[in-house]
Formats: sequence, C-alpha cells, structure tokens
Amino acid sequence: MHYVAPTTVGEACSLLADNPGSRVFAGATDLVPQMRTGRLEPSVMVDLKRIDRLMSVSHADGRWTIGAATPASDLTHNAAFTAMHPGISEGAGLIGSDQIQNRSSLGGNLCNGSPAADSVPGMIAAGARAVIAGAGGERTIPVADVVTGPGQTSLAADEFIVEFEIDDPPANTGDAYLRMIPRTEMDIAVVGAAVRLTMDGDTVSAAGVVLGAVAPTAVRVPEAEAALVGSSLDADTLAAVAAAASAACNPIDDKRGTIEYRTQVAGVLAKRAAAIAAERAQNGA
Amino acid sequence: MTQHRAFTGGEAVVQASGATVGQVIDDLEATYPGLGRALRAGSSAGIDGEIHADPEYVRVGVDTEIYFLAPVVGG
Amino acid sequence: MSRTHINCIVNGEPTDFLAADATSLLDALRDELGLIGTKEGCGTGDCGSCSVLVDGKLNCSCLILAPEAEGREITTVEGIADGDQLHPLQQTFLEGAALQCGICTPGFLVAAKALLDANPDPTETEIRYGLAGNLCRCTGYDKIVRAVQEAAVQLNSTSKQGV
Amino acid sequence: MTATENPTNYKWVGTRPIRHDGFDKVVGKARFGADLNLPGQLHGAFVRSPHAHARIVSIDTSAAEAMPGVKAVVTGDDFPALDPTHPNYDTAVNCMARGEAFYHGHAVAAVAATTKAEAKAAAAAVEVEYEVLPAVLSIADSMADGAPLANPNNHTKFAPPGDPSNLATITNLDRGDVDQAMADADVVVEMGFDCAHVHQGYIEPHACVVDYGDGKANVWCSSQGHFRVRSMTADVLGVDNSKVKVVPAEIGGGFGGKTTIYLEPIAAKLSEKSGKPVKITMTREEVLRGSGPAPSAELRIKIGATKDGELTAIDGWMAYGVGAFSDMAGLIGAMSVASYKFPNLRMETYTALTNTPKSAAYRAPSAPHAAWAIESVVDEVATELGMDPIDLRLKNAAVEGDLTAMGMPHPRVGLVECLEALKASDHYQSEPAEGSSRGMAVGFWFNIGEESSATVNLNEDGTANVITGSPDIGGSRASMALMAAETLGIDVYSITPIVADTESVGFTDVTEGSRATFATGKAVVEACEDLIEQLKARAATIMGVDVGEVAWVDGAAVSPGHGGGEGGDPLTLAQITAQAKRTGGPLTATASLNAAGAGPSFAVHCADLKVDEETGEIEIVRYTAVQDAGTAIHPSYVEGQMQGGSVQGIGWALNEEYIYNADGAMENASFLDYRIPVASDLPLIETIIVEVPNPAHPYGVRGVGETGIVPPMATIGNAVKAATGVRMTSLPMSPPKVLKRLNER
Repeated sequence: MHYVAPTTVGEACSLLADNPGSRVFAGATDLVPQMRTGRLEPSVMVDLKRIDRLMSVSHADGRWTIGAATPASDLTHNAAFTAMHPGISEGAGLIGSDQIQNRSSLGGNLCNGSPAADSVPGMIAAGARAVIAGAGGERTIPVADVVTGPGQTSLAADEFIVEFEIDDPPANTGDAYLRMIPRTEMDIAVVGAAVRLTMDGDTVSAAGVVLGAVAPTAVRVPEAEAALVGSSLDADTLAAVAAAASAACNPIDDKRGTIEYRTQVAGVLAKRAAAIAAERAQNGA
Repeated sequence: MTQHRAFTGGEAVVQASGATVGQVIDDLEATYPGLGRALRAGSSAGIDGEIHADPEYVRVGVDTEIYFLAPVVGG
Repeated sequence: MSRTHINCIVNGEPTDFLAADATSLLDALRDELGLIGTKEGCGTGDCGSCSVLVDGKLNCSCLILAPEAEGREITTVEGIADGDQLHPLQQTFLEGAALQCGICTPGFLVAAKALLDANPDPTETEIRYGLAGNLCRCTGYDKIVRAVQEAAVQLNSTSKQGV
Repeated sequence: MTATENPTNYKWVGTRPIRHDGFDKVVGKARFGADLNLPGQLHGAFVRSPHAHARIVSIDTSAAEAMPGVKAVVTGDDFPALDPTHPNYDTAVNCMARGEAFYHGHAVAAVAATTKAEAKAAAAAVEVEYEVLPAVLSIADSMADGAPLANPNNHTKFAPPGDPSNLATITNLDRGDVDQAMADADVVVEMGFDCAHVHQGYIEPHACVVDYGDGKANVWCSSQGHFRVRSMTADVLGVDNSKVKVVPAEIGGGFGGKTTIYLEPIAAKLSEKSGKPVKITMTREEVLRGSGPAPSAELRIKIGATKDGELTAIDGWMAYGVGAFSDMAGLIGAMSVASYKFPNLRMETYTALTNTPKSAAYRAPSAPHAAWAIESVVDEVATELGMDPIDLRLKNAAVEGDLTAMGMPHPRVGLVECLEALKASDHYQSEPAEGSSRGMAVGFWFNIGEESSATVNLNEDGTANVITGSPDIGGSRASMALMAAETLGIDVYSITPIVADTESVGFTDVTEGSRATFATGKAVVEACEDLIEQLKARAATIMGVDVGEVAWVDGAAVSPGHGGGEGGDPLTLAQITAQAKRTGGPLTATASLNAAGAGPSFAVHCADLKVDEETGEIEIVRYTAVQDAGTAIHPSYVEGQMQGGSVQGIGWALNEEYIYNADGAMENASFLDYRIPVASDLPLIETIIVEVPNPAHPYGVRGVGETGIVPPMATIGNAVKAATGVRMTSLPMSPPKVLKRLNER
C-alpha cells in the first residue's frame, strides 16, 4: 500500500484514475480498521486532508459550503453553523468520541455507505447537495442520491466528494437528530431519526423526516412528513408520525439490534425529534 | 457434596481418625473405597473455620471437623 | 518493503523516522521512536489508549497512517510533563489514585489535557463525555473524573495567580 | 468514608500514600507486556480455526515458510504430547490445537517473521484442511440427550471412571428437608434466569516476548502470576521449570483473565526454531475470540419463606457453560451460596462444555451468576412479604457459625455490618431522585490464601527493599510498603517495593482470589517481624544488654537500661543498620507461607436508576457500594476495587455479552460492539468501606478484589423491577430485551 497526499482536487482525480484499487480517505476511522482486519486492501491511500478546499467551512450567498474531509469537530465547534443547522451539527457530533470527532468527516461518514451514519439523515432532511469531482469534471447531486446500499455509492471509482452545499433554512425552521445507542457514547446508531420542520405560528408548513439504520440506506418518510404538515404537533399527529416511521422501517436483525426493536424505536425517535425541531423552529434557532 | 455419599452409604457426616488430614483421608479410603480419590480431587478443606489449600499434612485433633471443598481459586 | 522518510515534531523536538506507509502512527511512535507510553488497547479507535495530540487536537494514533504525520506536531504522554515537573493532571491522578493497572492512564492523561485545554472549567458531565473515548476497566472512572476536576481547579487557580 | 472504624490506631496502615510505581505510570515509562523490544526480535502471528469444531486433517506450512521475512512456523506437532490426565493438558491444547479445533478462534498454527505485516501475511498463507464436526453452542445443546461431544477428552469429575461426557461436573449440595420446608412455607417464589458469556475486558491485550537460548526460554510478559506462567509454559514445552524464566512486566488489567497462558510456549517454540527473540501481541479481536471469557449460565431458583420473613429453604438448579474444556464453575457457583442461613438447601449443579472459548476466571468466578438469580428471587420474596429488602436480608444474614452451601461454618464475617451501613447511608436514607427507582443486593466471595514469599532487605541507611512475587495489578506495591512500614516502624516512602522475577524471589502463587494483600502481605509482615528480632539482637549488642531486655517501639530498639532517657534512649532502625557490618553483616529476612484463614468478604450495593419506557434504556443515576474489607490497608485502592468491580458488574448487567452466530463465531469481537461501560454511562460510585478485621491476618485484611462484581446485576435488576414492575431474568438487560419485556407487560 502506498500513501499519497495530493494538494489539489485535480491531482487527486489523476491519482484515482491512474491507480486501480486506490481509495480516498479523510479520517480513515472506518478504513484503517478494515485494513487491519484484512477486509480492505487498497493499492493506494489518497489522503484528501492536504487539499484546502476539502478542509474548509464557509458561508456565503445563503448557503454553507463544507469541505468533505473537514473533521466533524470543526462543524460542531462552528457556532454559526450549529445555530443554523443544529440537527446536522448534532448528527456530526455523534460520530464517535472526541478522538474520532477530530478525524471523521461528512464525506467519509456518507461514502462509507453505512445506513447508520449519524450525519446523513440530517443532511438529507436539509436537502444538502454533494459536489463530486472526477476525471470528467465536477457534478452536483443530492446527498440522498449518493448512497445506494450498504457500502455502495453512486460514485464512479475515480470520483470523490469535494464538498457539501447546504442552503440556509427558511425562516422559522428547526431541525433535530436523535439516535438510539446502547451506551451513551462510542456506539453505532441502532436507530437514527432526523426531523426538519418549518413552522407558521403553531402550524407545520414544511417537514422532512429521515431515518437511519432501519433500512439499507437512510430513508425519507413521506407519510410522516404528510402527517406533520398542517398539524400543530398534537398527540395524534405525533402518534401518526411514530406509526409512519415504524412502517417505513425495513431493518435487519444483527448484533446491534433486532428488527422488532429498531422498528418500534424509530417511531419513538421520530416523534421526539419532531418535538425538538418544532421547538427550535418556534424559538428561532 | 452428595456425590461423596455414594461412597458412604448415604451418610453426610462420617467419623475417621488420623493425625493429619491426609491420614484421615486414608482412613476413609480404607472404610469407603473410592472416597479418598474423590476427596483428593478437590484440594482444599475447611478446618476449624479456616480454609486450607492442599491440606494433606495439616494436623487435626480428636474433635476437628473437616469440610472438603472444591479448589476455589478466583479471579 | 519500502519505507517513507517522515519529518515531524514530537514532544517539541524535530524528529524523523522511517516507516512503511501502512504503519500506524501508534506503531511508528512505539517501534521506531521508542515512545512506548502510548498504548494499543484495540487498534480500531474504540478505546483511546493510543491517544495523542496532533497539532493540538486529540486523536487515536492507531487510526493515523504514519506518513500522515509529515510536518505535524505530535504530543504523547511523554511530552506532558515539564521535565521533572509533572503536569497537574499527572499529579492529581497520582494523589487521587486515578490509576490502578495504569495501561489506560497515558491515553486518559492526553485526552484530559485536550479537554482542559479547550474547556478549563468543565462540569462532571462534560468530563464524562469528553473522556468517553477512553476506556478504563479498573477504576469505574470515579477517581479519574475526580482527578480531572481537581486538576482543573489547580490549573485555574494557577492561571488566575498569573494574571 | 469508613463505617466501622478500626479500633487499632495504626500509623501507616489505612493512609493513602502515592503509590511507589505511580510516577512511571503517569509519564509513560512503565513497561507493560508489549513494551519490551529485543534486538533482532521477530513478530509472531496466529492461524486460528474458522470453525467452532473441526478435525484438523492437514496443515501445509510450505507456502508460508517461503514467504518474505518468515523465520519459523509451528503447529501442534511441534509440542510434546502430554498425558490427557496431566493438570496442564487442557492448557496445552488450548494454546495450540492438536488434531482437533474446539472453538472458532482456537489457535492451530503460528508463524514468526521479521515484521508484523509479514507475519500476518504468512499466517494467512498457512493452508489448513478441516473436517467440520458437529458443534454444541449452548448449555441446552450440550446437556441434550445424544448431544455430540464438545471435547472427547472430557470426563465428569468426582464420578466413577466412565465414557467421555459434555458435563465436567455434576454435583449436588444439600442440607435439611427442602421439600418439606417448601410445603410449609408461606411464600414460595421460583424463577428462571440466564446469562450470556462476558469478558474481563482488560485494556491490555495479552503480550509477551520470549528469547530462547542455551536450552532455556527467557519470558517477558504481563500476567497475574509469573510463577504459574513458568510452570504452565514449562509443561506445554515439556521441560523443567529451571528451563523457563519469567520476568513480570507491568500488567494492564487481568480480573482473572491473566491467570492462565495463551502465548508464551508458542513464542518460546518460535524463538527456539528461529534462533531469535519472538514477540507476540494479541489483537483485541484475538483477545475476545481466543482468550477466556466467563461462563454463560442458566439457573432456576426457588426460595421459600415464612410470613414473618424467615428464608427457610432454597432449591436451585444451575448450569454453567464453560467453553470447550473442563472446569468446575457449576460447583463453585453452588458453593458461593453463602449469604443467608437457609436451614434447608438443595443445589443441583452442572458444568457443561460447549464449542466456545475455554472459560477463564473472572472476578469472583461463578458467584455473579448465582447471586444474580438468588438476589432477584430474594427481592421478589421481600416484595411479596411487603418487607424492606434490607430488613429481610438482615433477618436472614449469615453470621459466624452459619453454614455455607458447602456445609462449612462461616468464620467471623461482616454481612450484617454491611447491610446496616447501607441502611444508615445517605443514599438509602434519601428518597430516589424524581423519576428514578431503587434496588439493592448482596454479594459474597470466599477469598483465598495459598502460597506467597517475601524477602525484605534492610539497606545500610535504614531504608528497605520489599521483594515479592505478586504482580502489582492495582496498587499492591503500595499496600506491601504500607504493611512493611507499619511493622518495622519506618516511613512508607523509605521502602522500595519490588516485584521480582521467578529466579529472584521465592515461589508465589498467581494473584487471584483477592489473595495478594492477604497472603503476600502476611509474608511481608512475617519477614519484617523476623527482621525486628534480628534488629533487637543487633541493638542488644550495640547497647551491651541482654536481647531479652530490648523492645521494638516505633521503629526503634529501646532498653530501659540503655542511655539516659526515661525508659532508655531509642536506637532507631537506621542507627542499627548503619552498624550492620560491625554486628554481623546485612539484615535480610525471607518468609514463605501457604496462608490459611482467608477472610470471606461480603458486599452490599444500591442503585437508583431510570428506565426509558419507550426505548428500554437504563440510566443509572446513583450507585453505592458497601464492602467489608477486613482492614483497608490503602483505602484509595480499596475504594478503587469496589468501584471497578461495581462498574464491571454494571456493564455485565446492561450491555456486555458474547453474541455468537449460528456457526459459533463471535459477531461482536471489538470494543465497538462488545460494550464495556464508558465514563458517560455512569454516575460517581459512592463507597462505604466496612472494616470487620480478619483474625487470621496480622492487620485484619480480608481481600477486596472480587466481591464487588457480585451484587450489581441483581441490584440493577431489582431497581428495574421497582421502576417498571418487570422482572428481568436474562443478562444483559440490554435495551431491546427490556423494551420487549415492557411491551409484554
């Protein structure tokens, strides 16, 4: 295995194109353990962290641009970003320990392809876009279209994500991400739920509900969104949100949770996240 | 252990003599063939309220009560 | 197997070493530089025993490839004390019996230093979450949390005296 | 906090000096098992069975041997065939399979190469042909009629010679007339329980370096007892103890799991074959798959009581699943039933083999499983009777002379004192915080004595070296120094406590059974007492008086006839050692013993917790551990043992478990998914040290290492019952299991 650290996007693209079996990485918090156990044997490890564009966070023209290799702690410590997108920030802030936070990135969290990735549901609920570079130039697609299955993405072998674009939310919008893990830290989500709500007074005018770890990819729950829009988050609505979230689950039984458990708790977290998102929307996050 | 009673005709408490635990076991073996081997498979004993590891030569008196125990070790 | 020549700063000293690209920074520190204070408990970033500071930020050295260290400043447990003068955390860990076997101690000291550097007056909850990436199996964390609290008090009183 | 103040006014015992080995451990200088590197050293790697049970048809090492950097390959054929009745036969086979692999992860071959990467690659190139055999993976499968044999070498202990069996022990303990007592009882509660395998979870993986030369294996490793490493390694290699030297490294946690060996004979054989030192360190995955977890268990407990709260009878059925090799876990579990008087008792127990890793000791081995079940049922009895759970236990608590399950009377024990201390505590006297509920439970452990040696050398300036063979796992150097300081009457910091290798101190058993401070401490005190007699004789020479006229007071010899002071001028220890050359030479003493009279230790724990009834999560908000230490030599490290044991038990209660797939492979072999508690899972762990001195130790020590892990599971289960009305009967009480039970409510 060879290590290279390009300093430009173009250089990285060339390296990927010229080296079959190469892998880009940022934090490598998943890749290195896979290499140690022999599950992954890349020919070249392309370190993206020396490319400035992938390591920067900026806000201009009504949107945030977040370098795909930026450590999660740079986002969670960014007060302006966190105030505007608390659900995405708290999702990023749940990826592992402080040690991991200083390495893990939104790009890696997404492209690792885990359905349990904590930062992904919030980004999808916010309509975030991924800017993808490859030998053929750059293209921009919705974050929701990146992951196609466990460990699988729609990116070509010579492509990688450069940055994410997240538009500023409309007025009176709030979001929240909750996850269930057996411990209080250091676990992979058994269930994750992101909810983003825009409020018109006491009434929900727009809603996004996205679940993690309950299907092969993060899933949007249109039935829960429909139940929320037009409601004032009364108990019946929250029950309907929970029921819709549970109904949207297509999980697996594994060492981290059962089908039955994930299905039930997805509803609980969706309902709780909705309540927090609404409060944030109304209190002018 | 009730397993030991298979050797003693069902008795839980038996009398034996000897100046040491080992001699007591030998005496029991003579009376109840097989019991000595079974007792030595466990290697500790409670004697006068204290647990002794491998008590073969621990001296005992006329009224000493000996409790044969499994070899407790611990972590 | 070809090895890469890496230049970096370790515990304040310009340092260079050779390592195969797949080598972890942890193995490079221990095997190439003899800095055995940094420990491997899991090799997968789940226990924090290999915690080091990279450019002042807390990291698991087992997850870092050695060549990534090029040009970086690395601080290990060996670099926390000022000569023979222990860091207040080291002193409060000793006085408060915050170590039993001691294998996790280097990682905890590095993580606690990072925590207090960023947040000089943490609550108990902040300490617990800040150290959640470091596993200790001996202490139940009680005396570690108390030692960090005590070190924070000492550091704050020292810095106030300095003002 | 000390509930029962020790009436003796010690100067050093009971104080909290900084541990002597502390500096090296906070600056990163302390050398643990993986921290030694020798010139020219190779790295070892294992080939492990991918099957839970398989016959090894053939092993082809030729491809591996031809790989770059590879210097040696070993298989089971490289080791002598031990007689199956040899006490270390199972250990030998567990270190390296001989013709049959007994669990997924069982070592079948090993290689040594110049680098770790080369060793790993070569291990992957060893070609092993297996014939997969039927595996038994659960206690029920193991005990089923017609079950395949997990290990054809196992025969039932204590039974007449017979065919191989999956049962290592079948034992019954009884007293009184249980059936009649149950029939006469006003309240009878019967429940079934189960526990998954759990791991000790020490943070330091097993590691060693072995340098073989001149027919001798020089071993550097971390362990709970290097003399046992020596004898086991020698037996596996088929050599005398004199051909193995073991130098103890610092040990990064053991909890029972480092009382046996996995690596040392393999590294020795690789070193012998290659002519170079060989280092082997396990990965975390190997630790979980290839070292020794605690047994699983299935238990059924029935308890009868009178309406005024006398526990009249217990009827138990216990089966422990110990992995693929013989063990006595079932019998020890039954013997650990010792907290209550129970005039009528019947324990039917089994130790069952399964094709899973060979169990190793884990802190009070077998007792936590039994206590989890029994203390849960006792809690149900208290509820049925409407009694306070402490009062019910106080009414039935075992005291001196009451019988353990084995039938032996207890010596002086402190259960009543512990229960009273909890009852009087701020925790128990306060209402649980809003939204939380409370549970409490009791734990017992025997503690053991066994063999220890100590040598104490007085230096010419009056300082002292205290040399023992007990590794310092959690502050024992400080405890040895404190007892020596107290006995000799000198400053604790003038003492250098040393853990010496197998050729530099007398034989010392492994540190297990909470024995180090008790037994090795007793040897230290005896050596110091010997020195005091020598010091008095030297003082008599210097003073020109008869030795019978010399007394030892506060670290000095005094004789009423010597000097002008009232009662005589003292001659300090340092003044005497300064004249050692003139009075007969250096002052040294050695004591060796097989310590009888280990003092059993009881613990009582109390937890307040909240249950999220929509997710099944349990949050512990307050926790108190009370334990009888006999005497706390260094109270900080006694508290540390209590807190550490509590939290290991909390992990066992909440999330820790081996999860096996249908093929017997562990699915969660990492610290990510084998979930030991993290700091944010826990509150502070309050401690109350009770001191009911053990009359068999000069300072009253009982040993405190193990009992703390016994009560937490039932403590938490009882609190969950109080919070939700649901009685959890399966460990761990993980969120999915709790939610399932809440749904069924």
